[in-house]
Amino acid sequence: TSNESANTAPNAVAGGSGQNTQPGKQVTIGFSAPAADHGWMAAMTKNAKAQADEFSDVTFKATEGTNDVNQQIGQVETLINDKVDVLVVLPFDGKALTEVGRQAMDAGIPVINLDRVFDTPLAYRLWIGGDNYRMGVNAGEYIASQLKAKNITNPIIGEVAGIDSLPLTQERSKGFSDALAKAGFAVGPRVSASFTSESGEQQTANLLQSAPKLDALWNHDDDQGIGVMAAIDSAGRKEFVMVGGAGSRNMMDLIKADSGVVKATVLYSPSMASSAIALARLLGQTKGIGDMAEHDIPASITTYSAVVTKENVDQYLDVGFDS
Amino acid sequence: MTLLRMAGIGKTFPGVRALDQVDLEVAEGEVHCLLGQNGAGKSTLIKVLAGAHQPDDGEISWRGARTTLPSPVAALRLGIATMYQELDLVSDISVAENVFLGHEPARFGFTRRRAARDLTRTLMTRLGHPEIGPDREVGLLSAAGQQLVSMARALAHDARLIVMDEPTAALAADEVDNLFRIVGELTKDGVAVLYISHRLEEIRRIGSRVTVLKDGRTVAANLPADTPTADLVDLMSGRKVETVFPHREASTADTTREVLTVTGLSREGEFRDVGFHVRAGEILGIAGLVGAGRSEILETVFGARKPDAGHISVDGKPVRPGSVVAAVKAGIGLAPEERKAQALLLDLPVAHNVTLSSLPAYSRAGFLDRARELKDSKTTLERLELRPADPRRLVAEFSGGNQQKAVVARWLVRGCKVLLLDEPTRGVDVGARAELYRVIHELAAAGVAVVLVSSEVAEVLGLADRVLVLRDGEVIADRRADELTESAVLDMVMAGSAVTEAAVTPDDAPEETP
Amino acid sequence: MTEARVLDPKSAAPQEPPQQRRNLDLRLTGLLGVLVVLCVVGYATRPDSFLTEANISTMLRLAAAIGVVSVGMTFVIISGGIDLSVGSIVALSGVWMTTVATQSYGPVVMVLCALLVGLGCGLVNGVLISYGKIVPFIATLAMYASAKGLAERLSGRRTQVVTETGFSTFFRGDILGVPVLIWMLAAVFAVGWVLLNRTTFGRRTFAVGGNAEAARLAGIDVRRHTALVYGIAGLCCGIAALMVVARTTSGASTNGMFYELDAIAAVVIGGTLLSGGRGSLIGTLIGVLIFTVVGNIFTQNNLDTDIQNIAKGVIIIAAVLLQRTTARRRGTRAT
Amino acid sequence: MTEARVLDPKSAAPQEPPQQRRNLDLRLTGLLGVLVVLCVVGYATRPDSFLTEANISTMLRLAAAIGVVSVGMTFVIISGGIDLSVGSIVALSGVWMTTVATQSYGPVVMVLCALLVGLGCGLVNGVLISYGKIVPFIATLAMYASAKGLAERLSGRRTQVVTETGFSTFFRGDILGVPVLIWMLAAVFAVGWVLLNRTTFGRRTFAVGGNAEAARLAGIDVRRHTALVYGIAGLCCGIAALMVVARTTSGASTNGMFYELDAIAAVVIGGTLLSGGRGSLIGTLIGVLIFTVVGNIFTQNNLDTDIQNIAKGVIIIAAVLLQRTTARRRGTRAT
Ligand SMILES: Nc1ncnc2c1ncn2[C@@H]1O[C@H](COP(=O)(O)OP(=O)(O)OP(=O)(O)O)[C@@H](O)[C@H]1O
Ligand SMILES: Nc1ncnc2c1ncn2[C@@H]1O[C@H](COP(=O)(O)OP(=O)(O)OP(=O)(O)O)[C@@H](O)[C@H]1O
Ligand SMILES: [Mg+2]
Ligand SMILES: [Mg+2]
Repeated sequence: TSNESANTAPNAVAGGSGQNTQPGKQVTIGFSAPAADHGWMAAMTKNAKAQADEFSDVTFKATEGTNDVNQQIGQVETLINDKVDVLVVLPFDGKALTEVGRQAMDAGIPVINLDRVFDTPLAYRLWIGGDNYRMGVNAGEYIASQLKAKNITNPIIGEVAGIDSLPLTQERSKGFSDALAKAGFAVGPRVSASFTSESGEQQTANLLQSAPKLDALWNHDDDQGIGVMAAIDSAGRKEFVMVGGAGSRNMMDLIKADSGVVKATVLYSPSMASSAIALARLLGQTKGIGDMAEHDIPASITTYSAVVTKENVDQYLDVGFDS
Repeated sequence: MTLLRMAGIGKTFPGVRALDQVDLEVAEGEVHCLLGQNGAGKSTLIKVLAGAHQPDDGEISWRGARTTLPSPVAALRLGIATMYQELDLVSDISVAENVFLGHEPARFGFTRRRAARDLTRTLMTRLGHPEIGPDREVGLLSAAGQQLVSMARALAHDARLIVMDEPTAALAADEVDNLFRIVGELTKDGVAVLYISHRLEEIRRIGSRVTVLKDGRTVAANLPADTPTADLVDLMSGRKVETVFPHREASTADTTREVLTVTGLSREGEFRDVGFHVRAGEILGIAGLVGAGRSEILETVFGARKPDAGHISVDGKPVRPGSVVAAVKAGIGLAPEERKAQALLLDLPVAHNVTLSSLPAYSRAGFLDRARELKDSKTTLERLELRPADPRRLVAEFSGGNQQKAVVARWLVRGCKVLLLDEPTRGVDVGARAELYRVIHELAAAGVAVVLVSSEVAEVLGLADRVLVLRDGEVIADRRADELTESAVLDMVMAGSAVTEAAVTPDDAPEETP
Repeated sequence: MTEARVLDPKSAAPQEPPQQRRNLDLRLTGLLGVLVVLCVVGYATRPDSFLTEANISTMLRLAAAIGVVSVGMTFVIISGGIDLSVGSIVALSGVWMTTVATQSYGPVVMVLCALLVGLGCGLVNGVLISYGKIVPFIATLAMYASAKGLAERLSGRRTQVVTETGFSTFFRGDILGVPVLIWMLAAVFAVGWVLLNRTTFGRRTFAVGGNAEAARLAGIDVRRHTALVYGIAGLCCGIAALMVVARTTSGASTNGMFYELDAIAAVVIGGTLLSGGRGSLIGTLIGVLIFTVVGNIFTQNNLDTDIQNIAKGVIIIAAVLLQRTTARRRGTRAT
Repeated sequence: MTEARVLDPKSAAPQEPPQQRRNLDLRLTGLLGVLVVLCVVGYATRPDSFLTEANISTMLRLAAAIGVVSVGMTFVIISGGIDLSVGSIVALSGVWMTTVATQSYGPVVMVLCALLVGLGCGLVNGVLISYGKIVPFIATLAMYASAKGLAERLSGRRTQVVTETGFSTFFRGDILGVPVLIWMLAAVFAVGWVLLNRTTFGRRTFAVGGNAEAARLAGIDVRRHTALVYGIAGLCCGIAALMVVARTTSGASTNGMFYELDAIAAVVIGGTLLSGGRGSLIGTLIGVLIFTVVGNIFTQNNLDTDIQNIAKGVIIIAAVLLQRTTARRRGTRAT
């Protein structure tokens, strides 16, 4: 659980070997992200900072996280005014921050667009992020295979989504229902929580009431997952298979223990923030990635949403974040 | 010529038939007086006339033509301006803004502030109070000052009929004269005045005709102003009421014991070096003009204001200054001047208002004994003739005079050693007033030290044993009441102001114009 | 000009029944009507599951935390104030009681910790407002920001999982077949009701909210009373924190989000005047239940969030219009 | 009665210093002091960048949208109301004007659309409150939910990107070297100030907020006035929506989040009484700037969010205490 791992070092660190670890030119990296109001987002910010601390040649400037795009634009502008060398921006809403990203690029500051994607590649030098659609697909496929294995023909499949008005939630849900449709299944009761354990608990409690019997449940986000688990626990339900999302340490521990409904989680790892900082430094020092033939850093990197199950969980424990 | 005729007016509030078949007729250029006990329906009637309430039945005609008054604007347009009983001013804004509220001088929607200010200055000067500047904040004026602003507003409307609901309740003698002078000027111009007051002598001074309401009905209309007081009272209350001050029973308490001692009390800009003492069973009256600082002194003794200097003690024990809690603990009670702002919880039942200062006595371990609370409140309300004497009714639903009685009732229930009464009879009708006087005497007889502030000099002299005369925040005389006369007191309080000969006692000639 | 005339002076106005009680009752009846209508809708749309024992228990447990917070909020609003910090205090109390250091002392200390943190924050609010003379909106807004920041700092923004099993076993359990949370909700409401309606403290709360100056001149220590009222609200937040932690088996700085809005809405829907001096805890309880039932119906019928939002707005207006009896009565004064 | 007073109107009549004005000035000076202190702190910690033209322009453009919303909120609060729906209205106006259908009509229609949607929502609020007699808190809470839901539905929860270049070019551009957004902020403040302080409409707003019953008896159509005040607030939201869309080049249902709290906080910090009847737009402007500067200082100095929250609470309290002159003046009565 998070309490046990509270004192352990940042779990995901990039750029551990090779020539690129040698100190180079001093680089100032500006970082802007939404409010670190839940575990995953907090892990993103924390990973970024931890990664920056690894390098003696990086000055890290993080702004106050905010969920108001107007505010975030102001902060990115402040960083531009500050003439940072590289910007790492995780926009609250990619489309809304596109213009300010462009502004930075126009001002000669390379922008690394983290996770939520800008509207045009003109606004970033590099995009690195997860694949929300694939995350849904992987969750759907895993659930479909489990149900097929049990020979269930007309399953009731629940979904606890994240904040419904975010594009990422919509993509995840779409991937999920597409994958299920491929198997001939459909999503049954669906609720949307807001990435907090409290909302996860409330929504799940209601969902479990409306579906007296479930065969499977996908929860988009392991932060709210703590609440989802609590609700399942109070309802005393264990007849279904549950799959998590994002990949928190807590959830991985549960998968490893294999004592409850949680059988898997689909990664959407905040380790991408560490990578973003490492790449930002290289951009600032105009270096490339050692193992690639290209001289330059690629324009886009998509992390893979691996499905973590009991079988492979040990391999992923290091990227599990504290929710 | 008849200006206004109201016939068969009826108005029902949930549970109360406030008006029932009321007839009223006002002629041009007359001062028509409306009389009635507390709760008779006077204020309700004038609110109907002002368009603030809609009558359930009856008809209104204005200059011979049937009309309806669906809103205050309609009434104002016809030329009916109203000074309400409960000062309906906006306390956060300036005098000028209040005077011209709703009819601001403006060009294309832009206020002409200079014009409003100048006109206000002229009006306040006409009212004899140029020192109340147009930019002053109304909430910071005394009750009398606010009454003047209300008056100025009525004048600003250039009305044909001005309705005044107890305009003198907050005024002292000199201000009353001032008001009557204005009324005289108005009627000379043919403006009619509908005048409500519980002070019958005023009616004789300025009234032309009298209409009497009782329990929401017109019981007498268009009587001459010189109808004998006894007859009027009889009509209003349906019984004979002793209008003179009741005979003092000798106090049973130890009347030599000094209960309240105040020495060297001062507050910057309000009063200086005020000292007095009140013995058990004694009634101390305080006389003075508006603004002389009487209310401030009472509030300071009560701890509601912190004195700059001075000592207060009760039964020889010093009372921590500036703390109401300490004062109440020491046995001091205050019935404040402004009942709405300072005393009443309008949204709560009367019973809760009455017991508010005595909660510990009505509770055990913090739990209320509600049955006893109701019973005692009811007894007290009945004793004060508060109508309807239903302790569960909300205070907001009572007429002005009855609300005033509820304030006094609070301290009757509490039973204190020192009772400070600031204008306790403001707005109280003749019958109930006699009752209040009797109650005050009974309290004194039971050994309570009473301090009474009243703008009616006759009341101070008639009730008090001793009188303190104040001028500009200083005590200028401290005498036995029977050594003083009304004119002597008025002379004293006005001495130093330019004329004293203009000071008029209430029994003077009915009409006077400057 | 007409002749002077004198009519019969003996006519009397009819006596009338006590107004206040009847109006309150009418208002509450209206509200209850709204709740019943909602339940009928719920039953009509999901006859199989809406009125089951399990669903009712779920709804009540959902209502528990916000219900308890609303009790405190009712006191604050009746006293003429407002408390925007309740959500943050719930978060802070929850985080504090679940930090490793606190958990190691066992369940009793955890419970005490939550209650004391809540009470403490409430009293700080109260003192700032009464002795510091800062308007409630601003003082509690400051507490909102500070308590949230402190909760984030204490928790390092991580969800603190409860490992103390005694705590979970008790608070997540049943007593006589009824969940502990529901007992707690009932108890807080009952105690709150008695305090508000049957004690001098409650009476003074109405007085302070109705007219603070009059209350002061009646000898009530308005400042101390105000401080205590916010203390009560804080304590309620502490109790709610226990409930949220029990339900989610964790404390997090994100707990209690939007509680301030939800609680104020429930209190106001319940007929308590935002300007103070008037209100009822039963109304608040019904208000809380209305919002809970609405949410449950939405989920049970699998509605989209956007439709839910639109419908929520419409339901709020409808609920108020349905219980507008009072507004009409006071119309003459308040229009 | 003194002869002198009556007979000689011009006599000395000691013209007292206008109380009200002086106090307001004192209060505003205190607030301005807070702002200056913050700027000094900003300069001291980041002498290289804080007072640069670029940073000031950034701050002002950031303040623009919330500033305009706060102007409308000031009117509402002075009139004795509250508006919780401003954020949702900003979102709805922004979404509506950026839907493909609207954008195809060109920039003028887009601008009109935002303004009309804002005005319309505001008037609905106003009508519900004044003619429907629903308390402002509840009516605007309902609008908050409904407008948000409608914005989500209209946009399909997708961010609507502005493809209309004319719009972006104008609103993201400069006039005389000053960004259009800053001109707009200045214009809205100037018009608002004149409307509030120099027209009968504005002065009546104070009266309605100070004592609605007195205003009604004075012949003011309080209900129509109230409806209009909320209309103004809605219109301001429409203007703010233009600004947000210009800044983000997109409309989204998540725009305007927490604007209600931020705007109310700025207005109240600025010295406007939440109970109505008293207030100042200049105070509101300073309030908005204080919050903007605080945020900027935090960003510039790279502070942790949790510390920022704690500090924000402390700063709010400090700002209020620093301008407490008024509270002290009224202290004698209000203690
Ligand atoms: N808004 C109201 N709701 C309910 N009852 C009311 C309301 N206003 C007045 N009443 C009732 O109507 C009756 C007449 O009241 P009104 O104020 O007209 O009396 P009044 O003659 O002006 O008395 P006073 O001399 O004390 O001012 C009273 O019984 C009062 O309680
Ligand atoms: N002639 C006046 N008319 C109206 N207001 C005045 C006048 N003179 C002074 N004031 C204002 O009234 C304040 C004091 O009035 P206050 O009512 O407290 O005095 P008071 O002696 O208690 O009179 P009363 O109780 O009869 O109204 C002064 O501070 C001043 O602002
Ligand atoms: Mg009356
Ligand atoms: Mg006085």
